[in-house]
Amino acid sequence: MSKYSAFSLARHALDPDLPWPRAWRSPEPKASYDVVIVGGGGHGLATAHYLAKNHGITNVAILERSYIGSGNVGRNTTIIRSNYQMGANTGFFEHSLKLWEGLSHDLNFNCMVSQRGQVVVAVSPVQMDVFARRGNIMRLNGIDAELLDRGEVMKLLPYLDYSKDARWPVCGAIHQPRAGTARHDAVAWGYARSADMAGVDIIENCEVTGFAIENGKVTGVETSRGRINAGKVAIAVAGHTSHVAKMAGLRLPVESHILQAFVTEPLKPIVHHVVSWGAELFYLSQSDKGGLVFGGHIDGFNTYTQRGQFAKIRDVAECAVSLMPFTSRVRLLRHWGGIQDMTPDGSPFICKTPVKNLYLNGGWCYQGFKATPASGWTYAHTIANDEPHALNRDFSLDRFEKGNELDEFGIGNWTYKQ
Amino acid sequence: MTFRRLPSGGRIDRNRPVGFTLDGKRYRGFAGDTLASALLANDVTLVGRSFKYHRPRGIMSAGVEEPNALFTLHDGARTEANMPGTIVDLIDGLTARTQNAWPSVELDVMGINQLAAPLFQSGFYYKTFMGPTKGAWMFYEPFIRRAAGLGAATEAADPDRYETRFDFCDVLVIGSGAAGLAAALSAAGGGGRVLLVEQDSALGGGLLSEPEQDGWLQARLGEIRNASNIQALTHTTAIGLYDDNMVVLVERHDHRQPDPAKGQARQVLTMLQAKAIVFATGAIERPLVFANNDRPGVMLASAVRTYLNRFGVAPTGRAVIATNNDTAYAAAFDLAAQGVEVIVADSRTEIPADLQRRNSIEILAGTSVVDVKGKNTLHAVLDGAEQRTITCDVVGMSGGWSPVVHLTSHGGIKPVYNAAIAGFVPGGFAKTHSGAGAVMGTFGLNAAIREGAAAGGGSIAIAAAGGEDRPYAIVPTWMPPRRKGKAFVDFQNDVTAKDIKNAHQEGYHSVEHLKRYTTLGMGTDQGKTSNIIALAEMAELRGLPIEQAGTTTFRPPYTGVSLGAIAGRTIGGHFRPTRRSPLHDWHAANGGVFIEAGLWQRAWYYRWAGDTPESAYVKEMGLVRRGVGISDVSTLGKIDVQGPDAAEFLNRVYVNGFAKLPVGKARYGVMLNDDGIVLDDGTTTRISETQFYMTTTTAQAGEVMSWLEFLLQTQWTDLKVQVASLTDEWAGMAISGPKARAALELAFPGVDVSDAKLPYMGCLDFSFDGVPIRLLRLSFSGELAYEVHLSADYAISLWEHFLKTGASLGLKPYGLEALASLRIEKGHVAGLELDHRNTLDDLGLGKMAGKEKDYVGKALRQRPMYQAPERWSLVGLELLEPEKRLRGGAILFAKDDKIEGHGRGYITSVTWSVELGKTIALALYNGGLKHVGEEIVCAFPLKNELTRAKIVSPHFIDPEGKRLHA
Amino acid sequence: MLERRSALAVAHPFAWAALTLGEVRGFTLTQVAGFGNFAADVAATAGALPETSNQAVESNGRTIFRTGPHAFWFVGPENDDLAARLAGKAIVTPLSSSRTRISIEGRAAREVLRKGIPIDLHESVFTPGMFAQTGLHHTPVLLHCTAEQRFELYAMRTFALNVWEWLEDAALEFK
Amino acid sequence: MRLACPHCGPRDYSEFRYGGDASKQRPPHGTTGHGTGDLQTWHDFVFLFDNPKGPHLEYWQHVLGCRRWFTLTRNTATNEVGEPK
Repeated sequence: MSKYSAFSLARHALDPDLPWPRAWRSPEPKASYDVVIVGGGGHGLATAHYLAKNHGITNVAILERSYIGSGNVGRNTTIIRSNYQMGANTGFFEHSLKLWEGLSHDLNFNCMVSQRGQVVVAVSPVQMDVFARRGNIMRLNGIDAELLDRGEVMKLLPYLDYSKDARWPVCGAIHQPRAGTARHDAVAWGYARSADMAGVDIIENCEVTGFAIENGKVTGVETSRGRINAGKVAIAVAGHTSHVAKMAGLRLPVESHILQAFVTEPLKPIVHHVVSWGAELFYLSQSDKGGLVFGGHIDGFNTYTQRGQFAKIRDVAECAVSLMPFTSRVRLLRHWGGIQDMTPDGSPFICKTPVKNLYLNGGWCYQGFKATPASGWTYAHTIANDEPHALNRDFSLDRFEKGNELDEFGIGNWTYKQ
Repeated sequence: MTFRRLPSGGRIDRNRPVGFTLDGKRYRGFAGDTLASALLANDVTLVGRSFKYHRPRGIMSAGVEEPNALFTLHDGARTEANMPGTIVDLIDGLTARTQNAWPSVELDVMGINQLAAPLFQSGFYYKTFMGPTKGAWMFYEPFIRRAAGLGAATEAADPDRYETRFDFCDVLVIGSGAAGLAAALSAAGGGGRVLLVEQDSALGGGLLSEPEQDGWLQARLGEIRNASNIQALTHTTAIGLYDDNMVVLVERHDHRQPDPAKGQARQVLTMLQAKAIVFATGAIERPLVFANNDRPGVMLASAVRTYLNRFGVAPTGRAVIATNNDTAYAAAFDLAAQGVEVIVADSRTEIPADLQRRNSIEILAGTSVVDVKGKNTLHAVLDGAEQRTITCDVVGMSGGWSPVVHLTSHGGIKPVYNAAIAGFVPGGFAKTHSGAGAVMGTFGLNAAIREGAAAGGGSIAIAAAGGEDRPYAIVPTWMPPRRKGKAFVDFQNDVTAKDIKNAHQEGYHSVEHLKRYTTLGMGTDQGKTSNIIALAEMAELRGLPIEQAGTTTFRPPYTGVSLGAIAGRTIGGHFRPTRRSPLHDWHAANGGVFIEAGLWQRAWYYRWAGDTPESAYVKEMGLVRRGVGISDVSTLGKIDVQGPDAAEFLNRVYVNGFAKLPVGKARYGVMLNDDGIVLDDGTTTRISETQFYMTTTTAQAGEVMSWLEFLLQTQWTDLKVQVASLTDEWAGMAISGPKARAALELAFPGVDVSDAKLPYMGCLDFSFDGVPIRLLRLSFSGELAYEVHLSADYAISLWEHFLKTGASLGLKPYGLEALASLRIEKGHVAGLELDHRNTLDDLGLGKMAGKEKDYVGKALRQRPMYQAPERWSLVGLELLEPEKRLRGGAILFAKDDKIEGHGRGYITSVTWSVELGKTIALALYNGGLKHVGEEIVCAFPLKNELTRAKIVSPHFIDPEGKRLHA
Repeated sequence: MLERRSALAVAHPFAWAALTLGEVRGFTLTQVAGFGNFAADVAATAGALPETSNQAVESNGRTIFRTGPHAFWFVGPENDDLAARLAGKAIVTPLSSSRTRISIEGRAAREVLRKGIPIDLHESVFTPGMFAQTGLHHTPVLLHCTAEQRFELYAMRTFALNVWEWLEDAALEFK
Repeated sequence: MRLACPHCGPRDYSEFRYGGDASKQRPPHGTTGHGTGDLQTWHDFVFLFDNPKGPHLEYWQHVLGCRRWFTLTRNTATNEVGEPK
């Protein structure tokens, strides 16, 4: 296998007929694996990578219904950050950000991890207090955070609406300099290539149609390409978690919702941070290619259609133009929807299930992409040791029974409102 | 010179010359021109540089599919980048600039990228820029970003105006070519409301480039004008199809130079609800993929024809038409008719006889253009049956046609491959949809008219056009011949045939992987000319039939749409509605300073007390603690609960009992969600056996109302209760302070407001000056206090009455900041204590809950962790270091704790206590009141502060409630 | 001594060629709801009630809107004593202060309303006498077509000035 | 998307508020005691979802209209909406 580098690029430039090797193989499924991962998205691929890298488990198959990365890792707004205040979320997302920081090196694949900083703009003094709590917790957990006053925001983001006409004033902001963006597709490809090199079989166009469960223990999966036996089976199919878990007889605290995302025409650099807004959920950054990439709330009712409602598209465009009036003349090129698992507390699951040797990773709500490395890392640990890592111990299925919710959004038990 | 304006002909208005500039140089065109046609007429052929390699580029098309000829228009705050010159109506004074080139498109320094081109193969950036250190990308990224991005936007706010609107029609016809016109007329014959939309500046579609069909076109346009039930809109693009037949239309008015000061919109976005939709969206011609097919002067054959026939612009010398199908011959014949020497290189070996009979042009069968050399003058290299190089001004290419299936695909129906036309057509239609013309793969004019008429309902006959339909015979040629030189598939993103091969080699097989890995089809043109070629090439490389490779998903919008058009007027001050108290006008006129509280504007503080909130609220608090103040509490949610089961209903939704509340009494109540978390609190008063007056917090008023309606209408339908919002009907004002009763006595002479008549939590309804008044003895501040509720219409009048009659007592208004601070002193929870994460017990209210009765949230509030002793619960804090500050959001630690992690709690609300003369706070703390008296540390690392405080009861003043009962 | 004041006291009504924007003051709005057969009792006092949810009925000097399956709005003159007369016969909630009644008149009226109201306002569809409970700029409104080119909009009082400002802005092109 | 309000008729989606899964049966009022059985029943009712890809019975409120809550069946795979109840 050839290592990617400036040198290898030059070699290929000098000899245009020298073929690049395949980024990952396309093997036929074997009859049996130690671990079968259901879902070739970011989390499933990352899990395979860390199973191999951290635990030496390489007799692993990833079964993907479509092409790898066809789910949410390929349809998000590419933001990475670790500004979470609730219990286990804080450490988990910081671990993720640390993994992001070394990811391109780790994978020998440039994921364009761009730590340009995220600025969340506050619209009231009360919101400044809410942000302060979050920022203080970050700092107390060794995470970078700065509280900015209005003047500092004006310097950093000169293009916001600071006029008297603004519906809500810019009161200040919280800034995480280490937050930023990463090239989403590259994350999937980089993990895939690395896992493949370690010996993991990535099997595309292979849909899981059922689980073989004997005496409360999973022994394999039925697929569109036949039965595959497995010592352990790990679900990582965010967006379709309920559907897949149901095949194993599980009913979950998960609803599938559409979150829309948007990209404009490419422009010369103008927005140099990830900018979020406290008036309504809204976040925008400029991709390396130049497009403004942004999003807002979920549409608010469960659906698998990947088609958004125009009323929500208006809401988000109104946010963009109201916060950043220059965007009025910028043209939207594409909008699309991803199906995400919403949980009643806005936090995910990385855990064992009532079925022995069957593991669950899902319920990512808005934060699936930024969680990818830590999700794979802790899920691999959970699968390898048949018990959670300290970082994901609280991401259990029984937390609602216990009253141990991690309610990051403070919205109560209405998944559709988050 | 390679292009010139013909002395006559075309649809331009030669009596209306128009001046414009490109890169500061002045040019002239005519009304009816596009920027692109005017530039060609001025022989400007080099108009841009490509995204990655900075290769010189010219105008390729005459429509929305243009990948190359992108300009930055206008100046200053109206700057607009990346506009395809092919869809810009030429207006007088238009300023345009070329982009992505420095110092000019002719001498672009970044053209040096072409030398390094072999490095820039697809996916190159995934393979490098990773070293030497971990964060190396942060070093490279700024260079990459600057090189990317095409045009530059302005940071200035957009001065123009945009509108959005809703509309409805019976039949929407999208596209006004022959099929669309026939559909619209046919549909109108049925009597319904017909809307015909055309993205171009004129109706007619492809007919605008066919002079021989002008008679038919003009006749139909006349009929459309005369049909009272057809509305026809030009400059209007259907950008997307959404659920249940909502089509979003964007109408552009730039050509009218709208004046925002006069309310004229630059663009109008219509959310159209159509009962039926006819898609007559036509087809887009594809380029051929051969070496250097991107040189200026290489154009789509149909574009050559459009510039000739519609705009009167022709190549001066020779033209080569390269094709694999019949349609390009029309361009060849029309050029020849204008005296242009034309050579057709047709890759098909068999050419229909009727085409060959026309001996005005030279036709080379079995011959392809394989390369184009030259800079200003082109040299087309022909290979096949004939091998020669032809010097020419223009190469018109036609690789066949791709039906515009974007909109039909938005609804979720995937397009299917039709081998006969070598293109994708709609894979089916919803019941109310139909298609007609080229989008269906129907390329014959009369067939399209017949199809259109049928799609429109077929209620009237549509006249046939002249001439006979000829088949669109194509022998597709996807893969380029093996030649040196870049053969482009996606011109804007510089994706070549080689890049597709590389992607295939590396395993990026799926069409979505191909798109994402190479960026194919992700430019401003959204791959309108390139997508089908690329996926056909990939299918061929994989040895799959094209239909098995599939297409990428078509995403709205069909063409780029300004965010301003989507946002319309719901921006700036109109972003979200502003909600104003009935007393708003008084506050505004009398020194009230407002603060945004959700949608509400509330009086924050008053100038009488100070010029900053910090100075004013303390004075206003003092007023209430020592005298009497009046405050606007109209924003509280107010709900009329009536019916024989009203008491039972409230008994269910509140944790505490309401069934036995006596008439004329108020009670504080707390509601939970089903999950046991506190939803809201407020006071509810029993007006009669069957009527209650409920108040909610300002923030939760809407939620609570909906929740009560939900329970009554869907869950407990056996309860006879009606709820109605009174939030807007009633105004509320709090009269608070030791002199509050005196103030009431002065205001309402003759009304007995004595403690005996109106005790704490009592209610008194009476009429004052003929106006019903509801007087409630409630206290948020902890002082002797009342709330006066009355019809909102009279609010200002009564408020002024209070100020007048209470003047001798020093009665003055106090605002939200003082209101919120007074309640902190009293230890009332609000705002951040009710943050949807806290239980009844967390707020110290657990004892309120009824033991015997059932209530919403009862079961789940018993969950083990909700009952855990280490839950964070409400405490008060006193600052121990007067020179320091307590701040909301500070994290709390026990005295000997290591200052790290999540701490033992946090501060929710802070105020200066007028009463105690020190800073106090409310907080949630691990174990809560068990720790009263302990010294703790408040950490605010964002400001590097550590502050000592003492845990105390949250009831800082009058814990026995003597004042309330005074 | 106590005086009424409109939520639009600071607004400026106008009359342009294409559009007139004004406020109708001095009315009594009574919401009447109930259980079971209450409608019969109400009809006995107040006259025939509308059957449909989109057609207002004029009766005894009042306009009656059926606002819900078991609810009606009566809009009567300023001193209407309907509430008192229905006491005990139905659930009565006086709402006169809660709604601000805005009149929009002129040939541009429908086009101005179309900018914010997501219902079909075509002359052939939304005809005089018809009404709809719908939304404008995220707020609930009741829109009543009183003549071919005249409408009354019942906006929530606390949003009334906002609705007015919104209409004023939407109308600008017809000035 | 357009939803039919049972009182007002078909209206734009923006006039409505979503209320979630209506197929779940709320435990009857008055039956909550202190047992762990209550916890399980309520946990399942509040927190578990069938989340089907296909027909879904759900609540909507015509919040900008007559404020009526109603149920309808919507296909979550297509957003096709059935008649309201």
